[in-house]
Formats: sequence, structure tokens, C-alpha cells
Amino acid sequence: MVEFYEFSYTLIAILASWSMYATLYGKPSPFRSWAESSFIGFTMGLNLVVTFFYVLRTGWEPFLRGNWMPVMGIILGLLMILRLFPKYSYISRVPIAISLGTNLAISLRTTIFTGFINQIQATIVPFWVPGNLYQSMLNTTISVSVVLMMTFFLYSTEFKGPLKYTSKAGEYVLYIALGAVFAQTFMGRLGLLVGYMQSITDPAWKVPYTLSFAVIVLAGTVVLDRYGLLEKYSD
Amino acid sequence: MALIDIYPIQSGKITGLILLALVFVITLYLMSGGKKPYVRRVPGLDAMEDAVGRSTEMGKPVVASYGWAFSGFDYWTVAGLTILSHVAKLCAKTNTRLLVPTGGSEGSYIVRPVAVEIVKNAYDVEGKGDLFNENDMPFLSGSQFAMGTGYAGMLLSNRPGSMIMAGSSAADAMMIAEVSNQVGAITITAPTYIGNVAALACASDYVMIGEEAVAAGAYLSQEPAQLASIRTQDIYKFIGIGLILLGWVLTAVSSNLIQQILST
Amino acid sequence: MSENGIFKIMATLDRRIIYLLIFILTLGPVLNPLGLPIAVTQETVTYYSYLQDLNEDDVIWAAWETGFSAWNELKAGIIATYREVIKSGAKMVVAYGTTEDNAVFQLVFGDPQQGIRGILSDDLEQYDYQYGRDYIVLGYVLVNEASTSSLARDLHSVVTTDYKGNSLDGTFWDDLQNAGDFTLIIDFSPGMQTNAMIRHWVMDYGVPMIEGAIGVNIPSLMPYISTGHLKAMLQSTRGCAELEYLAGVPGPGLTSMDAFTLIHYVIVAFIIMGNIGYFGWEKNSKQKTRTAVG
Amino acid sequence: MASILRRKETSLILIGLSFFIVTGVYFFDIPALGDFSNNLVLMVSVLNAMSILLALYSQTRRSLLLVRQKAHGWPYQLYLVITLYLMAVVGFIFGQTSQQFMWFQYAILNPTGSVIYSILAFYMASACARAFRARSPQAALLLLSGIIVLLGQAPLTGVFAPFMGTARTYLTDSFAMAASRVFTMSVTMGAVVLGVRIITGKESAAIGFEGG
Repeated sequence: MVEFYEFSYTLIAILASWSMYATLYGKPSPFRSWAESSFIGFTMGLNLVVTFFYVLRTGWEPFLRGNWMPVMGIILGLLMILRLFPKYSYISRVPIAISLGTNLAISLRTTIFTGFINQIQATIVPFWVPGNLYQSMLNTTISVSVVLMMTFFLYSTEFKGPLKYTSKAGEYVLYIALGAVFAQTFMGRLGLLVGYMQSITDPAWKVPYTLSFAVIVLAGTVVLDRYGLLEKYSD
Repeated sequence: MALIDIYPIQSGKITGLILLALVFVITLYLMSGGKKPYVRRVPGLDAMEDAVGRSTEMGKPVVASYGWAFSGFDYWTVAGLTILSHVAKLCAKTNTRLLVPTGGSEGSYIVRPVAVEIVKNAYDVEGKGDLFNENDMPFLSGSQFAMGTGYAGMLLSNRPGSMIMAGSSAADAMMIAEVSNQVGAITITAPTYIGNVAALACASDYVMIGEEAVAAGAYLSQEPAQLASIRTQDIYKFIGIGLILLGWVLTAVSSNLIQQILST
Repeated sequence: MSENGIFKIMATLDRRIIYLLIFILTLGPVLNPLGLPIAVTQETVTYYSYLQDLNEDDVIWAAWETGFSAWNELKAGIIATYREVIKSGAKMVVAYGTTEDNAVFQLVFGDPQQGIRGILSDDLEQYDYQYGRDYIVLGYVLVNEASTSSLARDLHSVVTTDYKGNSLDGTFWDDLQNAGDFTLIIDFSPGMQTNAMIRHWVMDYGVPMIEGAIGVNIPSLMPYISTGHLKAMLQSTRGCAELEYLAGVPGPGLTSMDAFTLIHYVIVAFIIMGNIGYFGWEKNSKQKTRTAVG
Repeated sequence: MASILRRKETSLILIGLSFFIVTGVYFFDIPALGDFSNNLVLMVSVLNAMSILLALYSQTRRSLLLVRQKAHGWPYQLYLVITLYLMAVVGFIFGQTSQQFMWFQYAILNPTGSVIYSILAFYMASACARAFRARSPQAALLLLSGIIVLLGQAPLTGVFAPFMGTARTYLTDSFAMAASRVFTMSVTMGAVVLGVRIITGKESAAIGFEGG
């Protein structure tokens, strides 16, 4: 026996999911418009609540313990809104400046290691690993590909001399890589699709509702399209 | 592993500090120097001109966007705006209607007024100020996916001859590119992360990979700051290539000097 | 002429047929699993070995950053991973990376105080894994790179209460000062604070980190595997299913693998068909489709 | 005061100061600044979180404007604003871990948030069926590696053809990884260089000048 709580949200969820899938019909649709406005509205409401509690815990509570700096974040955050009012927007430049400088600092100070130095270190590997043909192949391919592709992504020099050949080779290597990356990306989207389909069909009591809502939304879309009302009733 | 320690620099961070400081020095030097750094003309620019030309021939509009501007004026958005300005000039010159969907993030509220100014300016430069119509630059939504659907809807109802999408974009770029292809528009995209590059390469007619869009922007603007950035990045690529090649040679003779230097 | 017609159909297949087929092939096996066998990859074995090595002395930083979308992709892996954590008895600090993770966490762990049961509630009871003593939940604290970095440096400066505002005094939270006090980071994420954690937790404090990655992020996180920043990666739903297999507890991951296999094969079939159509008709016709590749 | 704030130099000094303090303690051993820098970062994390108000204000204002103008699809805009504040009220009254607050998340956010991304599986399938053609050497390489990885990824393949699994791992761990590494390095350097431009005041728009 399913509780009413779960039953009620499941029904709405199934309707919302098929409404969202109505996008695939290729035309604007009121189902899609409803699902999308719900998505935006509820997400913003959720973010507002959860972020409020974060600010309360991290900005306000330390202040009660005597640390005044985090609370400045709240004040500066309020000043940030002035950016939308041209007359007072100059005040918002203070929070923008502090936020930009600090954000740049925390990201740049470490990204130079993880994103550049460590990547070079990981590329300097022996081509031949004794007794391990696969690893040797892997090391060689990675190192050579990285160098070739780096020459392909040069923009301040003409592709002349040796660069002409390395950049061309880099382009070929890049396309091999893109094929593999495409497949990996596809796997992710597919995993989500299958995983979501599971959540609206498992346990089995959901199946009749899932299938009937699919028919209702599809039929509704086709009928509205027949009478040319899709555009009129969507946003 | 660190080769040396110099007080008061934290152990193992000397190379990082030097490389970071060097970016400042090189970029500032290139920006202030008398001679502008050279940036080559990337093929993407030709693709854009062809696309606009085809729209003109067919008498159809061009849809161009500078992206979602997720964090305001970021790396990709600055390039996207320069490209938009170029496309606007091409459209003004050939009396082709230009549609610019805007919005998509919190940052987009701030970027949009600048974009409007840029397009208006482009029309003025070509002496076609009267053709500029701000209603052709609608603000679709402040939310990412609603911008995506709005954008797709715009393509479906206007059936443009070409669609050029530069700047920062995310997952929904794939949907837009597919719809654009469906309505028969020449589709040019500039994805910003590798998962999207592969997907958009399949859905578009031309894809500006990596920093091609940024380089195109720098080439078009001829602004010292943008040109210097591209040059600095290239110098770092050369540094990277050099270190890797040197590392190989030293690894072959069983020395890990480069690794040690990099860990210093 | 008729042959030409077949090639033409192959080359210009209506996209609606593809959409429909994918829907059928997803729903079919999900409703009626075929139980096709699967192969296990080395990456998942490595990931599993980190879970097996856990014991009661370990303290885990559990980053729940999925939100709903990545939850649906990675749920099999999340359930299997935390089942192993509960079994091992390791201490765990849970932090959320999106506003939706409160709801996601409650689906899995329930809420003992409110009497809500989750997917792993039986395991929690079986191994006597208790809130406050064995695990604590900080809530939404991985808000942005700045907060992730602050936490790494000084945990207590950011939060002193749990997600419901209750004091954490007297729990194992008191013994933790900074990122260095954790023995493992487990992160399931569509990319929210993953890079920030690599930069500020792994880079600066050397904490080993294992990752459950959504498919889109696999390529961009790969470089961190070879630099050693990430110790192991669970690759999308496929990796999650393999983990279920290794752990010996079949769940949603393994049942989804049939649809996974079939759709992959159908896509390959479409591609091959398209190429036959291309060489048979499109190559010599005027109606060439245009793409960036080629 | 206002005239000081209006000056670009003020912004640049603030950016420079916060940048050099936070980077300084990272690279140099400066115990005196350590706590201040930590607090500064924490403050900025709160400040960044507050930017939600910007989105909230802008969205509400825009939606209500469209409603007032009776623009096309205005009922949806009205509905959006209502749901936004309904959700907020539920959250504030019952608390963020309450069952009432969760109900809306399970009913609306779970399906919409998941489906919106899973739709891309369909678009990707149709795009690759159309674009994976051996039109040129580059395209042929893309096609080949794409097919191998797709086949190797299907969990069943590895059971009857283990070499396909190996081929897939080889392609993803070498070529794809290398490409991703080059991208990572490019983006890293791009971010650093943009940082230089911002700190030196070359990106006026980014710090709130022009059009702000």
C-alpha cells in the first residue's frame, strides 16, 4: 500500500516529466511551458530558502560569536543589488571589486598547479614501460597527442615549417579524441534517461499511470497542433 | 621532491609563483609595447562571413548570440561580444536582418545593455543606424533552460538562413544546434568545454574549437589587451611543449630533473 | 531507382523515428529486464578497492552534489557506495553541493528523527550506524569555490551546527580541524565543486579523493586521474552497475544495463545505416547534409 | 565619498588588495595575514551566495512587467512568480527539511530537472546518426573512434568481445584524455590571463563600468 504522500507527488511528477518531453514534438507546447515555468519558479524558491539558511549559519552566527567579517558579506551582498539601478550602481562596484579580486585569487593560486604544472608533469612519462606493452602504448599516445594538439591550438603564429605538419597531425588526433568524447557524453545522457525512466516505472504500481499520462500528453499535443492552438496557449 | 626552499616562499610553490608572476609580466609587456602582437586569421571568420552571405542571398535573417554570460563578462563572453559586433557590421552592410536572443543567467542581466550598445554602434559605424531595432534583441529569460527553449522557438518561428552562437553556453546548446539544423540554417557554434565540443561538432556546420572564438574576437577587435592575451597563452603553450620535450629527453637518460623543478 | 530510394531513406532518416525507438528501447527493458550479462572494467575495480579498505578509524568527507538530475544517473553508485561505508563503520561528514541535495539525501538515508525511512534505512539499523555518533550532516555548505576553500582551511569557522541548526559539540566533529583530518573524499557530482575540491582539498592537503562522475564530465576529469588528484572514478551509470555487481547487491544500475546495451547498439546501427546511405546516394546527390566534421 | 566610489582607481585598488592578500598567504609564509585572509574568503562566499537576490529581483520584476503588459504567455509568468514565492513561504514556515517542502521537490524539481538533461540523449542520437559520415579523413577518424567507444561502452560487448572493451579504454584513456588535458591547460591559462586583464583594469565592463 502506497502512502498518499508518495502517491500524490508521483502523479504530479509523471505528468511533469511527460510535459517536459513534449519538447521533442518540435513545436512550442503548453505542456512544456507549464513544466518549464514550474521548474524555474520552484527552483528559485528552493534556492532562496536554502541559501538563506546558509547565509544565516555562515554570515550571521559567527557575528554572534564575535567574528564581524562574515556579516560584512551580508551587507555587501545587499549593496550588490544596487547594480540594477543605474543611479546608484557605482556603490555596487565595491562588493563587485572585493568579490572579483578574492575569487580570482582563490582560483588562480591553485589552478596554476592543477591545471598547468601538474598536467605537464603527468605528460612527462617514459615511452617504454618494461614488461607492459599496453601501458607503453598508452604513455606514448598520450604524450605525443598532447604535444601535437598543443601545436594545433596556436593562434599567434602561422602554420609554417614543422608546425604545418604537427598542427595537421594534431587536428587528426583531436578528431579521434572527439569521437571518443562524444560516446562518453552520450553515455551520460543516456544513463540519465534510463535512470529517470526507472524512477517513474519502479515500483510497478507507477506503470499504468506513467503509460496513461504519456498517452494523454501526446494526444493533447497532437490535438492542439491539429487545431493550430499550440503556439497560442504556450509561452 | 623540492629542489630548493627559499624563505618565506612556501615549500613546493616556487615554480607556481614564478609562472603566475610571469603571466603578469608578459601580458603587461605585450599590452604596453609599441608593436601589436600578431594573431592569425582563423577559419571560423570565413565560415561566419559565408553564413551571413548565404542568409543575405536567401533573404532570410541571421540569428547571432554572445552566449549565456554565466558569470558576467567572462573570457568567452568578451570574445562573443566582439564576434557579435562583427556579425552586426556584416548584416548592416548587406541589409540583412539580425536577431539577437539575450538572457540565460544572472550575469546576462548585466551584459545585455552592453550588447545592445555594441550592436547599435555597429549599425552606426556602417551608416545604417536607422536599421537598428532593439526589438530584434529580445531578452528571453534570466534562466538557463528557458533561454534555451526561447532561443529554439525563435529559430522555429523566424527560420533564419544562419545561426551563429559564440560565448559561454552549456548543455542546452546541443538542443539549439539541433533545432537550427532542423530549420535548415547554417549553424556555427563555439563550445566551451570538451564534452560539448564533441556533441556540437556533430550538430553544427562549423564549430570553433577551443580558443578559436577568442582568437577570432581578438583578431577582429585588434585591441592590445585581447591580442596580448592570445599571445601570452601561446607563449605558455610553447613553454609547456618545451618542458615536455625536455622532460622526454631527460627521462630517456633516467633523469627526473624537470619533474623536480616543477615540484619545487 | 528503387535501390536509390532505399539509400536515400537510409541517408535522410526522419529524426522522429530515432526518438520513438529510443523511447521504446528505454521503457521496454526497464519494465521487463532481460538480464543480459555485463563486463566489469578496471576503473570500477580500483574504485571498489578504496571502499573495501575503509575501516572504523577512517573519516570520510562525503560530498553530495548531485541534485536530482545527476542523482538519477548515479543513484546505483551512490547507494552501493554508501552501503559499503555503513558496513565499514567509518565516520562520515556529509556536505551538500546543491540546494536539492537535502531531498536527495533524505531519499537514501531517510530522517530518523522524523521517522522517515530511506533506501538504506535497513542497513543503518543492521550495522547500528547512528546519526551524531557515526555520521553528521552539515547541509548545504559547498556553495561556491570560496566556501569550499574556507572549509578546507578551517572547518569550524564555517559551520558549528548541523543542517537542522543543532549544535555539533560533543560529536567527532570536535576532533576535526581542517581538510587534512579526513582520510577520504567521496564526491558524487555533475561538476559543482569537484574542481574546487581538487584544488583546495586534494592539492593543498593531499586527501585521497574518489569520484562518481556523470558521463559528460568523464573526459574533463580524466586528466586528474593521471595526475593522481583523483584516485578512482566511477563512470556514469555503467560504472555504477559494475559497482553493484562487485558489491554483490543488484539494484537499479544492473537492471538499467539492458536498455543501455540495446540503445548503444541501435545508435551504432543508425550510424552504419547512415553511412551506407551516404555512399549509396548522398555522396553523389545535391542534397548533401552539412556538418562541421568533414 | 560618492566621488571616491565612482572612480575606477577605487575599484582597482580593492581588487588588487583582495587579490594580493589571498594569493600572498598562499605562496608566502605570512602568519599575520592568515586569519584575515580566511575570513575574507568566508565573507566572499557569503557575498557570492547573496547574489541570488539579484536573480530573484530581476526575475520578479521582469515577470510582473510581462503580466502587466499582457504579453504573449503572460499567465505562465504569473504562475512562475506565484510558485516562486509559494515555495519560499513553505520553506520558511515548515523548514528546509520538512516533508511539505520536500513534496514540491519530489513532485516538480525531480522530474523537470532530470528530464531537461535527458532530452539531450535524443538530440545527441539524431545528431550522430546524421553527422557520423566518412566524408573526409577527419570525419572518418571521428566515426571510427566513436563507433569503437560506443560498442565498447555497451556493457554486453565486453562479455563476448573483451578486446572491444580494451580498445574503448585505450581510446578514452589516451586520445580523449590528451585532448581534455590540452583543453584544461588552455582554459587554465585563459583564466589566468583574463585575471591579469581584470586586475590591471583592462576589462572595465567586468568591474561594473560601462553599461552597469
